[in-house]
Amino acid sequence: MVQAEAHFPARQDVSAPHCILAPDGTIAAGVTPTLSGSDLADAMELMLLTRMFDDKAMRLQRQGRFGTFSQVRGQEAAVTGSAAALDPSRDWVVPQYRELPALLRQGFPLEHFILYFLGDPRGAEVPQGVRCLPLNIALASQLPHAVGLAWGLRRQDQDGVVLAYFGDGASSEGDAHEAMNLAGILKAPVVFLLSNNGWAISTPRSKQSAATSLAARAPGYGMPGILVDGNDLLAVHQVTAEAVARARAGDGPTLIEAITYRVGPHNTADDPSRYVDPAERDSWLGRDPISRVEQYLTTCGLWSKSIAAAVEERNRETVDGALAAAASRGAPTADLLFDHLYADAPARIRRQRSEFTGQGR
Amino acid sequence: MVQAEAHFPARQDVSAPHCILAPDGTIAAGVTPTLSGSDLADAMELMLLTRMFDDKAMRLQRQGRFGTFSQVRGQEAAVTGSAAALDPSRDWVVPQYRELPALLRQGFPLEHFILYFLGDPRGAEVPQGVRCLPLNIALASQLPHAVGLAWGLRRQDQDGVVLAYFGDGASSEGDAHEAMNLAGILKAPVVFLLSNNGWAISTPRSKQSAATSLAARAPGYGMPGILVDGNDLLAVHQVTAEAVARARAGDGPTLIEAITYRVGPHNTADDPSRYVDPAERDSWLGRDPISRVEQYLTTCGLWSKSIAAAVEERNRETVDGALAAAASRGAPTADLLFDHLYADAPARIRRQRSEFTGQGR
Amino acid sequence: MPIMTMLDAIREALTMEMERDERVMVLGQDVGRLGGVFRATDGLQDRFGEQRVVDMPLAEAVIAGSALGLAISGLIPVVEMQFLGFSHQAFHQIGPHIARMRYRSQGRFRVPLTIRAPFGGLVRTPEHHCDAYEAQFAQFPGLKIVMPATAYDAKGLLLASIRDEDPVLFCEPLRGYRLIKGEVPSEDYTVPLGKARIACEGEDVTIIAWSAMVQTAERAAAVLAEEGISAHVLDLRSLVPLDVEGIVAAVERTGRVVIAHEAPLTAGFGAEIVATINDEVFYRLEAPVVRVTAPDTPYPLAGVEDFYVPGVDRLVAAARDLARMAA
Amino acid sequence: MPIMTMLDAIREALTMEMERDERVMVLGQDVGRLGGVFRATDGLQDRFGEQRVVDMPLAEAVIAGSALGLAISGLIPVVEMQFLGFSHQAFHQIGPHIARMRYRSQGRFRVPLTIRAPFGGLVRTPEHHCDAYEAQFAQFPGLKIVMPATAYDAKGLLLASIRDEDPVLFCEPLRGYRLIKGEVPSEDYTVPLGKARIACEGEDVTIIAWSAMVQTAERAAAVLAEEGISAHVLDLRSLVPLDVEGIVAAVERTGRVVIAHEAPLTAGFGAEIVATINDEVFYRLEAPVVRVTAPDTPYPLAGVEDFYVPGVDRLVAAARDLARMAA
Ligand SMILES: Cc1ncc(C[n+]2csc(CCOP(=O)(O)OP(=O)(O)O)c2C)c(N)n1
Ligand SMILES: Cc1ncc(C[n+]2csc(CCOP(=O)(O)OP(=O)(O)O)c2C)c(N)n1
Ligand SMILES: [Mg+2]
Ligand SMILES: [Mg+2]
Repeated sequence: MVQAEAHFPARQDVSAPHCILAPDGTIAAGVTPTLSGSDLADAMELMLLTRMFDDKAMRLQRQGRFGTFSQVRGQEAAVTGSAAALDPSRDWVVPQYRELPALLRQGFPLEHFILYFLGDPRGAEVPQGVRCLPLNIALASQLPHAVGLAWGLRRQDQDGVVLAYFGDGASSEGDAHEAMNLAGILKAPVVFLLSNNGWAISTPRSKQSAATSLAARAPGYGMPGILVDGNDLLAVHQVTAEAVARARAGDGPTLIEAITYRVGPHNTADDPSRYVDPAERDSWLGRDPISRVEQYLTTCGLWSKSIAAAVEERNRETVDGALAAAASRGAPTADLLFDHLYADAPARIRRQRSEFTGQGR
Repeated sequence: MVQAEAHFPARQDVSAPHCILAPDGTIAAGVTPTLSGSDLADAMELMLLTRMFDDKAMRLQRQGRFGTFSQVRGQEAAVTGSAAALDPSRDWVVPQYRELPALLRQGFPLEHFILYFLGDPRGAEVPQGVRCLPLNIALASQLPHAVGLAWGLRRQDQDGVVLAYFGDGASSEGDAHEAMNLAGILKAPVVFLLSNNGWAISTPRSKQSAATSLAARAPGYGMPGILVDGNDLLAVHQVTAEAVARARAGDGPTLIEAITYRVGPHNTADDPSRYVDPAERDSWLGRDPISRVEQYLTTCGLWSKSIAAAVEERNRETVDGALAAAASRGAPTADLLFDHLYADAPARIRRQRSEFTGQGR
Repeated sequence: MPIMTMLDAIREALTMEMERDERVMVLGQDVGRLGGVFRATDGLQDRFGEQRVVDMPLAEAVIAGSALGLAISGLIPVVEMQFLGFSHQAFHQIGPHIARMRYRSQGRFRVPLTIRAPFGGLVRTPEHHCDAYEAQFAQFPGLKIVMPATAYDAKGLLLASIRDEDPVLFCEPLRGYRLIKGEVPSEDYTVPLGKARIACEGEDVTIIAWSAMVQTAERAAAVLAEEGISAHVLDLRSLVPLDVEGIVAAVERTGRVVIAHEAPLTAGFGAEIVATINDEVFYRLEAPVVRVTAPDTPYPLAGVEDFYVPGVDRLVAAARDLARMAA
Repeated sequence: MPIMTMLDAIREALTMEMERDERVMVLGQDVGRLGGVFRATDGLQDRFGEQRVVDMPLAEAVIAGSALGLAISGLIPVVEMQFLGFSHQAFHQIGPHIARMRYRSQGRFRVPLTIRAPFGGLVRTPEHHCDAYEAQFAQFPGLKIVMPATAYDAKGLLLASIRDEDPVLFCEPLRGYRLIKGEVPSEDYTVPLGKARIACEGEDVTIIAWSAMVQTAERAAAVLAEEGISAHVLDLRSLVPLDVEGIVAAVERTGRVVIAHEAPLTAGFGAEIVATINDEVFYRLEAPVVRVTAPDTPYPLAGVEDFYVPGVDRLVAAARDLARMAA
């Protein structure tokens, strides 16, 4: 049903999304993965980093020391594998809110991510040189931005590509339609990465659309649609790298649907026991995206207990360092209501700033 | 590319939409049209009526005696053929603004249509028992209403079907996506009739979407998509009748793309000479939907000069009668700002009513 | 009488009305199995079935727009917008269509539709979850806007809203869901739309507020009382219809007025109240009306929201200054 | 100096700025080959090419939202919303994203984006084409709202808006496109945002207006002058930033104020001006401020729009009553 253009590998079987690395960590003989060597090791380290961070932040949240946030747990391969296909020195990431690995790979500081979820506006700062847009809570509204950004790069003869993330829930929004349709018209260099994790809070994918696959939307926008096993780092990387190459070559956008699963709660405020079938969840725990890579790396001789320990050590330093850096920033002040709202604030705002920063509540 | 469900006739070749009545008025041997006899004659009469009205209203508009409006000229078969598949005693029409034949067939008074375009709010009244929603100017916003209405009928165990019209332009709006997706989920008894007339004001279909066909959107909503020659009354009727039957049987919605052409200006304020290629327009004039039926009816012995004269006479009476009735309503008053806004107007509105109706401008 | 949270009162109203009138349907994101992200619809799907309590796809425009179609078909939809902030995605449906369909069809189609939408700050939610956009909706003729501040009113106003023949935007204060509690009769009762409530009687200065800000005003009144200043608190309950008589009476009583709201100052609904007072009771003002509002900046991240939402201190300071001002 | 219509002045500003700065792009429905449904962009595509003058699909949210992306990439988009009424389809992009992206990225992304949108009545257009929704946008912190009333200002304010580092909603009066004419210098000039203009000096009563309503106010002033009443007309030019000093000076001058706008009364921007006057210059008022506005009903079909939009008569009557009132 999903029809790809002739020159583009067709992977359109909804029942069996494209897969390279089987759940048992083996790959078919004769297949050469597009992600290997130190790039693969880096991707593994990044997935472990965000897994560690997810755990840590959840613990802190339970103690009231971190804000409401959404873990990427279980979806690391979909996010990391796709982001690893980018060149952060020219390509952009446009996130929803569940894509920490992609942000980190682009160079967005973990410290900012932490500050943001501590409720500090300074955490929203996208540092100069980091090619990503801010976290986006209003679902699908980031997709028009992504298309415009990609269009603007092309207009200015830059060869960057934009990788835009959205969820199965977000795919139902009008903005998703309008953005994909415009991207098709403009042949904008954008890759739409739809993380189909089975849920939008408590709403299952089956209630989100009667379409057999969401990638089936692509022909309606004149672009190829690809289904991929979202828990297979190598497959996600491969299809994204191909889509990025097409986009860079001026051949237009691609819609990639990565089939994955949200193994945890929607966010720290959610109680999935009210609506998730534990058997379904457990079956997905058995398809963990990280252990698959671990087994494969081990087979390749690139992973061992000692390497794992060193990685864990580095990651712990990163997490602890970022938490410490965020903590050291000091409490946010009322000035942060006003900073960066206008280039040149009107008089009324300037007056309000002096009133509001002169007093607390 | 457009994939229909197994039990539904597949007519998915974009280059050759489904056609029964050839431009020369012949039909293939052995085909039994679904529209015939007096129903076919009625449809012909209706198309001639709105053609006559289009001409008349355009002349009046040029004299400043009618408001800005959009003719259905050249698209009569797409609108009439689809509406003729409905049972007005239980089915509904949800119009955009270019579907006069469908409104009339449902029983909406031509007098009201005239009043509306004279700027009289009383023309907006949908009489009791007439199953259509008001004309809709805000593009695609009628589609969510259509889905809700269809859903509501089903919920109340009524077997009505909703036929919702929209244009190739409107298909780009987020509302079109959200509505079709919801209809698919609910299996709502609604038929989406996309009149692809090649233009959205000056914007050609090619700039509206990179999709080869707009019917290709249907699989993305889990519904069948059908391409039909929109200037072929019989083919439009057939595919709509099938879609209505499916909807009535509880098998869900259908998207029908009727390929037609806007042979006139977008509306009376438009100057298409700025953007339309006259050769393209002329080629479509040669595919007129009415003369095709005329030739066919003649062959069948159901049309003749005298029948044509009688029909013209009846239609002229209808048009003149409606114009006279509209003219006899008297000038609209300031009360019409307030009538029917609330069931029970708040005090502030009641006060404003007395202020505004006490004085003119 | 049972003591209930505002959330329980809302759920009770929904339950009672679904029980009483089988045309009533509840639809929205996550309202079914989950019972809504705040549990306002908890248990409704078990009780009334999947046909009447419907989990909708993530698409606000069609949630609102299809509810309009349901109303036209003869049903009585109660929509839950997960947050008022996301009603912007349905803005073009709510104002130009839902609020106008009766007018646009010249009375043929009634639209007894209610949109429930939580809003308001101080509960550490993410972006767009707190914004108080009520004034934007007040420019939509045909739409009523209801703003309960107590558990009692939440039930009575919601029942009145659902039964109203015209569309109602029913805004629920997020921070009041569990914190605002009060006596709520278990029987069926309605509170009329368009009638303000005197939350607290006083003689020196009037504080006009709605939704959760009424509680802040009551706390401010308590602080002011200790200082010997008697504050009169008027809870508007609905912005449209606006209880102009109730406002006039409250202004006449004290001659000094503070208006408090969570939305930014400029073009907030406070401006309309100042203008209404100017229109109706100007000569009884002993001092300019004072608006205590958020600044003209976006609702910020949680770490600085305490600076943003007007608190007791700012209300007290404004009321005190007014009360002490020579007439 | 050449005499130009407002429409020509707008086109000239667009042309000059596209000539001067090649980052400037124009995008919207039918802006290319057709030159816009009102011809504001006529000839631009021929001159600057299809890359810089772009016909967009019929989808307002992505027109606005992709323009934000263009701005982030370093370009300067000028969007034409075919009608302000359809900006509701993009409301969730304009307020929560375009107006906030600078803030949301803590200064990283500048948004020098202008949205041009015609609005306003009395030109016999269909539904949703005339509605004056400016007050709804005034609740979006970060967005400037510009409202030219003359051909001179249309050019100078549009150049200033496009050059502004922050997003601007530039509202153009439909009935002024061809009817409003005036001297327009052919050179490059800007009119600063946030500075009101005295359209007509007077001593007895001040009329505050914006956009096409300024012309109605000037006509009313002429009628009043015949009656011996001297009206002062203040053209706000922009609602955000609001020229509070200019308003204060105008109120101080006459002590009596009429505010005129095409939008409905309740929560219209007139309310903010009453409230601002109340805040800043209350004690100089000799009488309550009077709002002359549309009623709280939807913009109607053309046959009754003359009853709806405030006309010279209603302005004259209001100003006359005020001027004759004892202080
Ligand atoms: C426009 C909008 N509507 C509603 C919400 C509330 N909400 C937050 S997350 C969420 C579910 C999102 O599902 P999906 O897009 O699949 O992303 P996931 O959380 O599964 O990664 C909802 C409804 C929102 N943030 N934005
Ligand atoms: C939401 C919205 N945006 C813009 C317009 C202005 N407009 C009126 S008709 C039109 C083109 C419609 O094209 P299409 O849907 O193909 O219908 P057609 O006129 O061809 O029948 C446009 C842009 C509108 N009415 N509504
Ligand atoms: Mg999801
Ligand atoms: Mg069209």
